[in-house]
Amino acid sequence: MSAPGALGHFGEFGGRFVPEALMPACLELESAFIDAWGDPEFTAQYRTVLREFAGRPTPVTPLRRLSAQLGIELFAKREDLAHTGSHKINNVIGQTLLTKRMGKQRVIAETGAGQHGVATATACAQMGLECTVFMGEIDTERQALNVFRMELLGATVVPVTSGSRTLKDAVNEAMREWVTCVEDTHYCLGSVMGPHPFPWMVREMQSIIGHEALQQMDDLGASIPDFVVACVGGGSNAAGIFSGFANTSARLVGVEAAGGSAVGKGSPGVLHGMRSLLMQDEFGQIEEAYSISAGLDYPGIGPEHAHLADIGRAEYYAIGDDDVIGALEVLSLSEGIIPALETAHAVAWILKEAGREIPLGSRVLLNLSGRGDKDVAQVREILRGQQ
Amino acid sequence: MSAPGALGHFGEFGGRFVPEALMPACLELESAFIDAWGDPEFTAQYRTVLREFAGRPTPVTPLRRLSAQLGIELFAKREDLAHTGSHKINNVIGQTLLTKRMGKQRVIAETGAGQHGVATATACAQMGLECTVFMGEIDTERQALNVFRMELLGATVVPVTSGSRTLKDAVNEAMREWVTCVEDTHYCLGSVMGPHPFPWMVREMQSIIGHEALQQMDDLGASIPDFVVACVGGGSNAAGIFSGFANTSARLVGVEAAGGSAVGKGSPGVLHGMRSLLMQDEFGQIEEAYSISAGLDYPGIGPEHAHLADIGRAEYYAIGDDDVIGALEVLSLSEGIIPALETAHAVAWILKEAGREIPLGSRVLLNLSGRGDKDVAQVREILRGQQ
Amino acid sequence: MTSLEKHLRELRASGRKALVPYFVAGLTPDWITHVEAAVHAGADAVEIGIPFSDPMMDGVVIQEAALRALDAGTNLDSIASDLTALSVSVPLIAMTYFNIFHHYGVERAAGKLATSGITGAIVPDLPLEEGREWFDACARHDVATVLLVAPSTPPERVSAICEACRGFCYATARMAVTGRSTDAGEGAHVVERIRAASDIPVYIGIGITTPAQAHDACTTSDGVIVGSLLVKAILDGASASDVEQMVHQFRQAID
Amino acid sequence: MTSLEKHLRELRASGRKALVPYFVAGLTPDWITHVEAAVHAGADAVEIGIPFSDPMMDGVVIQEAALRALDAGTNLDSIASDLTALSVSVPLIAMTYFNIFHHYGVERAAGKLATSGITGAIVPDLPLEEGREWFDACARHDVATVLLVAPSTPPERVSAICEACRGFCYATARMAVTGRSTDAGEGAHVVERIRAASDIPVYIGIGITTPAQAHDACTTSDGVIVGSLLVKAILDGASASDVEQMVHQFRQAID
Ligand SMILES: Cc1ncc(COP(=O)(O)O)c(C=O)c1O
Ligand SMILES: Cc1ncc(COP(=O)(O)O)c(C=O)c1O
Repeated sequence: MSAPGALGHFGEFGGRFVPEALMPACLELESAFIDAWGDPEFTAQYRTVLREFAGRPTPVTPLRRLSAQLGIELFAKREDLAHTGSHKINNVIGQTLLTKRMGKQRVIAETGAGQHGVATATACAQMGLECTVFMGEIDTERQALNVFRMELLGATVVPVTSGSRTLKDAVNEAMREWVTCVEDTHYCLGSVMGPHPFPWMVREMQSIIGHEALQQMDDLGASIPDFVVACVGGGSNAAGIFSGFANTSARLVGVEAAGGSAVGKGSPGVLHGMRSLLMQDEFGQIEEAYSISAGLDYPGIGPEHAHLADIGRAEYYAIGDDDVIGALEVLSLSEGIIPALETAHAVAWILKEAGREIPLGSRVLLNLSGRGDKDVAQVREILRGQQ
Repeated sequence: MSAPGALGHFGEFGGRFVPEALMPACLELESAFIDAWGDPEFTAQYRTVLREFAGRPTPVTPLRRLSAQLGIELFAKREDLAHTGSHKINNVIGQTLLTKRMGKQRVIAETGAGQHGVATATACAQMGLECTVFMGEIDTERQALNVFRMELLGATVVPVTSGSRTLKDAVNEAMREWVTCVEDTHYCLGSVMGPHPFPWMVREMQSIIGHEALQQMDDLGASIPDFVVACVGGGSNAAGIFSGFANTSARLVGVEAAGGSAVGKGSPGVLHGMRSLLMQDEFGQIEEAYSISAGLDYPGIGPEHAHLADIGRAEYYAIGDDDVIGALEVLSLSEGIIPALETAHAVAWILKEAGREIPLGSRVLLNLSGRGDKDVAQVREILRGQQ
Repeated sequence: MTSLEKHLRELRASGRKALVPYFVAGLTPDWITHVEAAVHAGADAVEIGIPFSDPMMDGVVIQEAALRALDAGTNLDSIASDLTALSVSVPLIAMTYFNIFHHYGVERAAGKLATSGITGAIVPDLPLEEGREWFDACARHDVATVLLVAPSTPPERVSAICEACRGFCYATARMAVTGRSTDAGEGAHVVERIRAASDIPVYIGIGITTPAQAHDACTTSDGVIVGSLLVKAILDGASASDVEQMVHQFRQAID
Repeated sequence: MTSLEKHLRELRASGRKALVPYFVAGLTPDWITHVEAAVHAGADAVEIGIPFSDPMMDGVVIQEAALRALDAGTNLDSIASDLTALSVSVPLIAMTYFNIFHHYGVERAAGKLATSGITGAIVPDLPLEEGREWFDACARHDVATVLLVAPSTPPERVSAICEACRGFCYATARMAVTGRSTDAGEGAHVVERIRAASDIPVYIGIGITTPAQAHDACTTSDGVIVGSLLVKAILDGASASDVEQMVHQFRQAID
């Protein structure tokens, strides 16, 4: 996957649809990123923090029992083992290091379930940056423990009371805040979305997933997989692992939540600084996403994914809530890994398609984007309700 | 730290105080362990599973901001990043592999807070073993989410209604169960306690922590620390990290919970198959431990620690509940790592003693035995109560 | 030159400062009467806010108004049909986010504005670099593309913006979203930069909530935009005559 | 040879099967009367359970009884003092976990047993390998160290155990802790192995809860130990005469 050029376009998607007040900050960020990413000292520091602090490389685990059950050869890239429990930390460490390099002292971020918020608060604590996290009021209630976690890490959590009071509105609010403090504050976006350079920058900062995995598959004697499968909210974990395999023969599969399926149900539109696929009504009003997993509860998708779907390099499928809990149970039981509900969407797709879309005997690499600890209380309630 | 010989004695501690019915199983286990641990194929498999599945090696993180605050050079060995969130997985993977090697199909375990239970259920799921976990009834209520987690992983959780209905009684009950099924069942003890060969075997299976850390400190240019500090419940994480440094000049420090301080308040006694230091009343009745952290809620300590205390090779200190929450907050805020309450005891000791027992400028290695995610709800309640 | 710009240049030439109140279309069933009242009280042009679900540049007041209007079923077509009932002599300028036009189709949207009697459009999330298609469509329909300049905009960018800007140039007084502000803002400074690049009329907006602020703004600018204050009053139940009175106060202050 | 073993060998020689009921010392204030009732009903020896907080080899019944006795303040000294009130003609055998004696001091504990009229001791968590000190102390005080053999004990170990065993050898009928069992158990098999190694009297215990089971056990063994059944009855409020009746039934079954 290549750089999107000065305007940040991926085919007909991407760009930089921001108020003029933010334009200088986006331009500054773009050049700071280009400069830093080309500076071996910076990338070495980024990799050092990821190794020493965040626990990279994460392993690739052969899922032997599930493979035998499904008749495929299944591997998992274990982002659940990264510090704070998901891939989100990779991006956040890159962006906080960049924040310091730009001489800014403060970071703001949006969060849905709280994973990106916790990751951001974590990196800020580690680097001594001030941190404010915007979170929809409904999400602060649903995810009260993550709010507390962020506070323990020294972050200020601001409940967003506008609109649907969930992730989409948290992004709006973070943008509004950013306008007032671009001078000394970096907006640490949590996925491959938003205005250029974010989709590109976040993908680059997540590409370590794919690069590690490519090498690790080789070390396992498994070489190039036939399928690389990841769940897609904004699309950062998918973009990260796809990066390693875009130039291979692997089929790249993104799995959206049916209730937040921007590729499946969306159409081109402009939101949060980007042109991409969005779920919207007939008048262009953005629809609220709904998913059992807060991390996929977003009505859009990163612009590069819209482009990959457009040109057919990646395929996107949707999984409904009903299949998700079962997939979480199967992975837990068969392999001793309780995945995040987000990740469970990708698992569900594999379970469903093994022997169908995925021919028997195929080699499949799952991006295990996060651990399910944050979700077990919710899963317990759901399973109880089913009894 | 060396092998304890055929009777499993560490100085005047250790041994094998079990009912005759269990003696053959202990002997079988001892010889199976000796055989396996001497078999390069087995140890290679053990290391492979730890690497591919559990995410080893865990990094050593320089805690730069806290170091600056304290005037010491502080490092943390990151067992919080191991799969399931603590060092417990190391031991459990070793023992479940051994279970398969012995041709047994089932594993039983005791658990307090649930960490060892979750780790055991995890390894059993991964290897396809049947798993039953004994847990004090009070703990099953306090840690309902961990019960659910074990069930998701396919384990049967048996609430123990005898005695104080906490960890100590769960051990009793697991032993009682083991008597009835030694033929096909392995008892996977969770710490360096119990009858020989457990204290030795578990230490060996945790020694990977210390061996990795020794090398990693060297890689960081930090070489031998002046202090190696770990919290002590049964003592497995401490034994694991001490293993790497016992032959160096490092001072080895174990930190107990004041309410479960077997070295500080205990005297020699026999419980759960071992002779060690125990908290007991004037008639030799075992006292209930009480600690804010369920994982340190044990009235005894592993026999090798009793011996190390006896010969002065390691020092043991106690930290009261009051200092623990503050220490958890400091580490979270300064370094972006929310530790387990157990681990926070070790942190608290360092915070308290920097510039006193720990001379300024000292190099200190903390064993960060586990992550605090399991504890945040409890910490939140406590902090709310304080307001 | 677009009709709007011609009109506004003439207005400036006449020595009169422009007062541009902002209303959220569809906020109340009688929103058209608010527009009429404002014109009656001396508004020189009116901004018609087309509600969008995710108004990134707006503060709480306009957000709430937008959601209320949307809940009432407001959309581009309903607004166009409401506007057929409006007969005022001043220009109307649409203000919304780009997705509304993008989704409607830019050519079709520009045409719709024009046939609805709207002669200008402000799209705060559509920057110069992405606007070409929209600017061209608007040009074809004589809809002036009003662009914004922020306190953070560097001089080179100000020139480029002014070149593409039609009607008037919107000087944002502060680094903030719409809503109440108490400080003086940086409007004068922004106006100065725009003047250095172009002779297009320049109006100050964002955070003008008192007649005194409006007065101050007009010492450098050619006019002011007053939004959240009026929208808040309407959210709180203000009648057309309340609106008339408020606009009147601003009129007096800047004359 | 210890006095206990001499006595039990004589008992066997007389052709009488030994009936050994088990009581938890201090379970009720009048526990001594239960012991007396059992002897009255034909017990040949009595096991005196010294309660321990963590009775690893015991099922729920004896666990509960132990905790109740502990709550009532029972300890080695209080038991010794209670026993001064007991005058029975049969041997008393202490049964407890090693920590009780370890903490008391093994020499002192063995002495205390002896002066309390106890001539044997069963310590199920003290194996051969760790018992030397205790065995020696007991030997000095003529306290017989009764050891257990389990169904899982391999033949070599049986020989070693029998060599250190005094008084009688305790054949555990099943791989289980104390408490109710319904199957026949492996007692006969264990007895056979012990007989092959030694001519010490052999009693079967663990899970003997019906007179019929006791009868069956005595077809191979020299006696039986009956514990949880009696303790359960006492927990449920059985009087001394209830106990007497229960023991009497066992007596009849094995005679
Ligand atoms: C574990 C996990 N996976 C996936 C996602 C979705 O984000 P993205 O699509 O950017 O990877 C999230 C978001 O919170 C997450 O927590
Ligand atoms: C994180 C953590 N640290 C320490 C302990 C204490 O056990 P040990 O002393 O065996 O390391 C536990 C036990 O549950 C634990 O979960």
